[in-house]
Amino acid sequence: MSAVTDWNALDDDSFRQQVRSFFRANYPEELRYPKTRLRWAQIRDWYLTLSKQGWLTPAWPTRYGGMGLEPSKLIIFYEEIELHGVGRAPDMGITMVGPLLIQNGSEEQKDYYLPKILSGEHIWCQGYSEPNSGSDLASLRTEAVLDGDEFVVNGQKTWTTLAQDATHIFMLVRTDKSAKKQEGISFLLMDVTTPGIERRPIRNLAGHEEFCECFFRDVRVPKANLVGEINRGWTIAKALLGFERISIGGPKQSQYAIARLEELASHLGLESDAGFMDAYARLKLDVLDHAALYTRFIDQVRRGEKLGSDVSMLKVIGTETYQKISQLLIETAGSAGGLVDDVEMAGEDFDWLTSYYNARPATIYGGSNEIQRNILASQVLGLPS
Amino acid sequence: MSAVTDWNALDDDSFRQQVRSFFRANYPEELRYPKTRLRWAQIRDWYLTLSKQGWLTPAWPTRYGGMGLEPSKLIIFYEEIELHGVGRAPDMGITMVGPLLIQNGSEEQKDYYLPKILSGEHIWCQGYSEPNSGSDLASLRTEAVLDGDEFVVNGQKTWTTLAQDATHIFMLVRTDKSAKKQEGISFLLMDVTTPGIERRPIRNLAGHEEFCECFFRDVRVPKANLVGEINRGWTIAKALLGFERISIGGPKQSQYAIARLEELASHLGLESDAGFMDAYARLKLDVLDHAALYTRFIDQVRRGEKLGSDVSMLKVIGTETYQKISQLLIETAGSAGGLVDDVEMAGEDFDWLTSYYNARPATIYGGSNEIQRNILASQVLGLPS
Amino acid sequence: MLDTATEAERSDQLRLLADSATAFASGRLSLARARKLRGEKPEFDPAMLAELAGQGWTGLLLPEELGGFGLGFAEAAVVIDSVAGQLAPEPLVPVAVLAAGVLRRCAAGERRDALLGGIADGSVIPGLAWQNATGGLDPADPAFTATVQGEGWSVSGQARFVRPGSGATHFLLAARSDKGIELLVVEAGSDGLKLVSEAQADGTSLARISVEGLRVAADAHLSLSAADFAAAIDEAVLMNAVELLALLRRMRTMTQDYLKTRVQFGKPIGSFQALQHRAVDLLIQEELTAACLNQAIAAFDAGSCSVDERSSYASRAKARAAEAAMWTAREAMQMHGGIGVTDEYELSLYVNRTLALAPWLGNASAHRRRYVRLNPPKAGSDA
Amino acid sequence: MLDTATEAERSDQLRLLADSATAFASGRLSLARARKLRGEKPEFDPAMLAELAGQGWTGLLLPEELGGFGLGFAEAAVVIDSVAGQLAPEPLVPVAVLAAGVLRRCAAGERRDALLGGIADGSVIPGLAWQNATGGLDPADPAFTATVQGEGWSVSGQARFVRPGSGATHFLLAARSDKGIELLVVEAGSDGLKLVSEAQADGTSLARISVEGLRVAADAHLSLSAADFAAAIDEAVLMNAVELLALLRRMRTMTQDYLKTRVQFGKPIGSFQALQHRAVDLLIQEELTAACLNQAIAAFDAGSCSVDERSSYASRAKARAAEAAMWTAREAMQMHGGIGVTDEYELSLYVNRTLALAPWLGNASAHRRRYVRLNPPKAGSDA
Repeated sequence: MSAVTDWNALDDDSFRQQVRSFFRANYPEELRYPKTRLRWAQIRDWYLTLSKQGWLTPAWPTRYGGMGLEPSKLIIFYEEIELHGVGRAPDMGITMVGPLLIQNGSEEQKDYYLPKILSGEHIWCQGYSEPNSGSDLASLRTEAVLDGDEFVVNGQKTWTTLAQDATHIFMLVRTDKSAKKQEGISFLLMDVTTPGIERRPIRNLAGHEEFCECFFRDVRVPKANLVGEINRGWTIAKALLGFERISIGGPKQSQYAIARLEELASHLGLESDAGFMDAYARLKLDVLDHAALYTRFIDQVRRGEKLGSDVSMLKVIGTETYQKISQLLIETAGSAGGLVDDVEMAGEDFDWLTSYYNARPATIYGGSNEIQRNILASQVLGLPS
Repeated sequence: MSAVTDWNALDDDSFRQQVRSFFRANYPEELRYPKTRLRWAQIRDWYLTLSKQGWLTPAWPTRYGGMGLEPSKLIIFYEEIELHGVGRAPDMGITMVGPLLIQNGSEEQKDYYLPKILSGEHIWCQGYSEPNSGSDLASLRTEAVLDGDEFVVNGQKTWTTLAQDATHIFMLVRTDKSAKKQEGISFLLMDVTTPGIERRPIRNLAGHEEFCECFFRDVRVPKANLVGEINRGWTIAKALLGFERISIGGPKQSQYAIARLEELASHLGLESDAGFMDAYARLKLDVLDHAALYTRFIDQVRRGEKLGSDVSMLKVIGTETYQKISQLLIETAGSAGGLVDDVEMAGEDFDWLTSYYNARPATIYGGSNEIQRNILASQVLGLPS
Repeated sequence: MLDTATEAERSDQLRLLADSATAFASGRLSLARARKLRGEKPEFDPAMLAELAGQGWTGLLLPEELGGFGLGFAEAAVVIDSVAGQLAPEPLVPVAVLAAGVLRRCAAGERRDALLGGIADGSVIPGLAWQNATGGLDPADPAFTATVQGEGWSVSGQARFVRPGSGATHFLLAARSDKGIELLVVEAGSDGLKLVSEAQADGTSLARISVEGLRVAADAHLSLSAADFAAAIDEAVLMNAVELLALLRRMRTMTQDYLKTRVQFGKPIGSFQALQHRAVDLLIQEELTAACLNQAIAAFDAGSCSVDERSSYASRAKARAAEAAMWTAREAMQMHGGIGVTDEYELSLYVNRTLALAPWLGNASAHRRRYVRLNPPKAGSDA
Repeated sequence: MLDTATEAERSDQLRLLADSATAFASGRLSLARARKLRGEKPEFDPAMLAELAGQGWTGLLLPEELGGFGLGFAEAAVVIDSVAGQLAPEPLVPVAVLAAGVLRRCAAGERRDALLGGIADGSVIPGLAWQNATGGLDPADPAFTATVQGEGWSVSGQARFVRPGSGATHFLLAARSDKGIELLVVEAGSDGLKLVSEAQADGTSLARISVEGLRVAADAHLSLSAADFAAAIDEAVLMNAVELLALLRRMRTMTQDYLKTRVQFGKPIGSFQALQHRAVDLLIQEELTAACLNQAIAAFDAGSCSVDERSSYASRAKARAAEAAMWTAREAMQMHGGIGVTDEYELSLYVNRTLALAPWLGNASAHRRRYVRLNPPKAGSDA
């Protein structure tokens, strides 16, 4: 455990060095660069290691048990996570519930929930999307009706990432059906073991179960689980989208995928195939230029500036580049392109379909790329609707 | 001059052979495969040659001086025109005014105008588009107000192909401002020397003048120049779009452009450049498959079936393939790609920018590709608006 | 029969065949069945293959004297379209087109005729083993080598991408010898025949077949010319393109329907112009594919093409169909949003089948390359 | 100066420079002027080039002791952006970046210093002649050959794509010799120097320069290393990318404005989602270009890159800028409809300048290839 607590006082290089050394010394080698999302059973030990180190919540203020990192240090921390290939732990408590409670929660809520996130006792999942409310999230219909000191919740959530590993869920629910759609929504916390909640894993086309559907039938939730004022949930939730908006547009996935492509190509001796090289060159430069654009936005964050709507373009170009790389990977695999998992090619194993599968939802979740383009058209280009 | 007049009685091969021989014997060698639209002064002799042969108006009924070809023969006739690289004469009289008058004109109009088209005395141009009515043609505002026995016309037309070579113009004009936009439009014929008409050539970005703007200030036109009923012009004009809709989607331009690309590539020895070959292969197959699809529609015409809205897809894919080829041509020219007209490359002359320039308006005129996609979406896919 | 029937007669016959194929497919080949067979060993139902044979579909292309129907590729395409559209995992193209196409080009004889008769009645399910481990596509250079040894032959080598693998009753090992192409017929499960399954995206598998000095009796040896061998492969490539067209058409239609019914922001999402235009682009790709395939099928059925022309048609067809199907799969998923990437929704079954069928016998990129290798750009190709 | 100024100081200076460049460009460099100069001989105004020199812009990158300002590429980019944005045909990049960059890398001496001083004050307008007739881009293999002859040199060869051609006061003939790269300085109009103009899309021209056994005196001979020669070319490539960014930004902005004002079907066409999404894609390309160029410029100014790293940055920048500019040109024309392809509307001036500048010193495709040649894919590049 490190004695230093004022991380911001360190110079960038020393800080980076400390983070890197810790990851190298403590993160399990076999979990580096995981191909699919890790389950709680796999990542739990690392979660607790980070917690013990005091590094679980780098962005939280120190008084709540966080590292209190300023933006430039936070960026370094995340860069090192990516460089070392550290897997993503269930982080909804860390990145969403924590900051949200710190901003909007009551003292009781903070005192009760925050320590349990740090300890790993509570694992959170997010209940926003519904079957009929995807791109149009504000049309959500899961309803919470106040009955005495309890809300009675009925409805369905979907695309709930790793709900099967969670102990708690935070939700947007409709508490006023008569109001304009954004104005009748509240933010509610819930123990997933509350009677009336059913979680059903959704198998994706690769055969994995990263998401769940959650069904709510007359689920009774204490009124005290409301965060902020009633019918103000939309505003509360929107305010959270700060750093998240840039991390979804990062170059990590593309860089990882193009490294796989480079390995395959160099193994197959494709440097001398001008056709492959032309296709590869386009994507390589897309990755590099996307990373350059990402750096431009990161510099903005580092300088403490607020990000505008233009940050949406990072997600659009980043995820589409990722998809194109995954397509070229399959194409490069030739007749073997339809084989799953690790596939032997001229004496070495490669896995192209996992990249292809992982790249698919990237343009759908976190606001589909169509929605991002709508935002850019109206808010950045000022085009009329 | 051929003695045979019942062309349809000939078998296809003999007919094709006769057409081919005539073109070979009579069409000026130096005008084959013209790179830009020919002017009247260049093509006049050929127009008169065709006229003398009785072949100027292959689709018109014989009693009006046409060849009266049935669809399958007509297709052969046009195929041979394309194969031989016969330049397009000012054909608005032949393809538009003639058929329109035959269908909708009064006997006086037919007797007066048709022979003059055949003789080359009248050269027609089309006054449909206006500066503010491009894709949304029905919003046109050039107005014709009845004043005694004359219409008084005020307004402006644009994109009037080769109006500077024309003696007459046929126009859509607004005759009822209070009606729904398609329902207040009439079809009017005009001598371009009528006082109040001013034609101004539009120079395009290649420096050529294929189009004109036409200004109308208190132009007085006899009421007798109205074709069909008043306020029925939209319907009359729309009814014409039969064979036109398929010819705009033909493979000729792409085939011509890819032949230029093949010449350049083979001259530069690019068969061994897998990068070039990959890019070329995509476009070559696009050209071939577009031609296959074109043939499917032509077969429909040959069987005498009516074409549906789905014919729009020919224009979309054909013109976009043409554009892509023109881009690859420039790219293949390397450092010389910005040089205009005939450019020497390793001892031979090539012209890539003309293809590039010609390919640009192809996706704009005749209903922009955006409009074509809208049509396909609503009328073929049945997607809601 | 192809020669004598008039165009109108044939088109009537095709319509009848299409009706009966559609009826059979919708009655007997459910998507639920296809879903259930994923990952099974074998991943298809031999009884269903026998049923298809009972319909006459495994012998469609075989001459009547060998128990077949002597029909053409237009007829085969109609049947394959229906079967592929219902995602039936039964290896119709590998058996009835590829293996049968190779066998019927071998010299007549007891062994050959028995195998072909077995294909026609569904009792024989052969897998042709010819591609090497990196997926080489040159029929003149098959994966095995064969030498005469005593009365019989000795075969060695390893082939990959063999369909069917598990579930096959026989393997046809294509081998080089001093004299040309040899075909060694080996029963599945024979001693010395090593089979490893490689799982595909769609829950089917491809086999790796290895043998080392395997003895094969003289009467299990067939031979054919490299050109005939190539011709059979081109036929399978073309019919594989027909399967891909069936898949892409269904993915596109599902998407078209979804665009009309899925409501967001108070409107069907199909009213959004950006999606409309993308949906139109898929339609155009489908029509290009259909036009290209029909042209190729007509040329194959006309029978007047040179070997290279046939290969060119096959490559054009496969290149277009595979590219268009992969494109349609991506766009279909995107336009469906989250549900489009779930296992539960049927689209994913089509996507995964596309992922498996597009690379088989060479992906779009490989076939574009083959096309231009056969037809290099040259000056003066017009005018 | 670059070393000592703080980041904040420099960014203030850049802002001041940008303001003055913008003011000058909008006051003195009208589009009407650019339009009028098309096809003239010379196709630029030497007096205007002298005015640019008067602003200090032709000597921006030259050291102070040679009459320059010793500024960096960030500063040069600011100026070039303003000048290119107004379509000024004056050869700022060819003279102040390419020729000046080559000359300042030659050994000091009277002739060299006089030329550089002349560039800085606008009296000398040299065109570097180095590419062969098919547009080879290898600086180690320039178009001419030179041999020592008596006291002087003899030069032969033909170069193409020389800017400026007409209007140049001097030509710098880059030649191979036994020893390396030689630079022979020849005055325009000299006997034995043959110049043919080739017209470009934008009304400017490129020159072909041929000489056969031309005698050049010893004092008109300069030499530099192949690496230095390449370095100067990379700088011109990067600044050429800056010009392309200026063009594409203006084309995109014109299109954005047009989408807001052009009404069809009772609505601004910018309300149609398909066009919105395409407009967004252009915005993204512009931002990618800007980010890529800024990174390259910073790396050049930092001065810590290897020769290959500099070439890689230059190629990345040119590849992106040329591709994005050509893309933007096409989409801008399409979204404007008919008016977008008229000579009268200003968009066509930008399109034609793009067509001329994108291929100069290698098009996007050539630079992508150079990038991956310098940085071939290899295993283990991450983790």
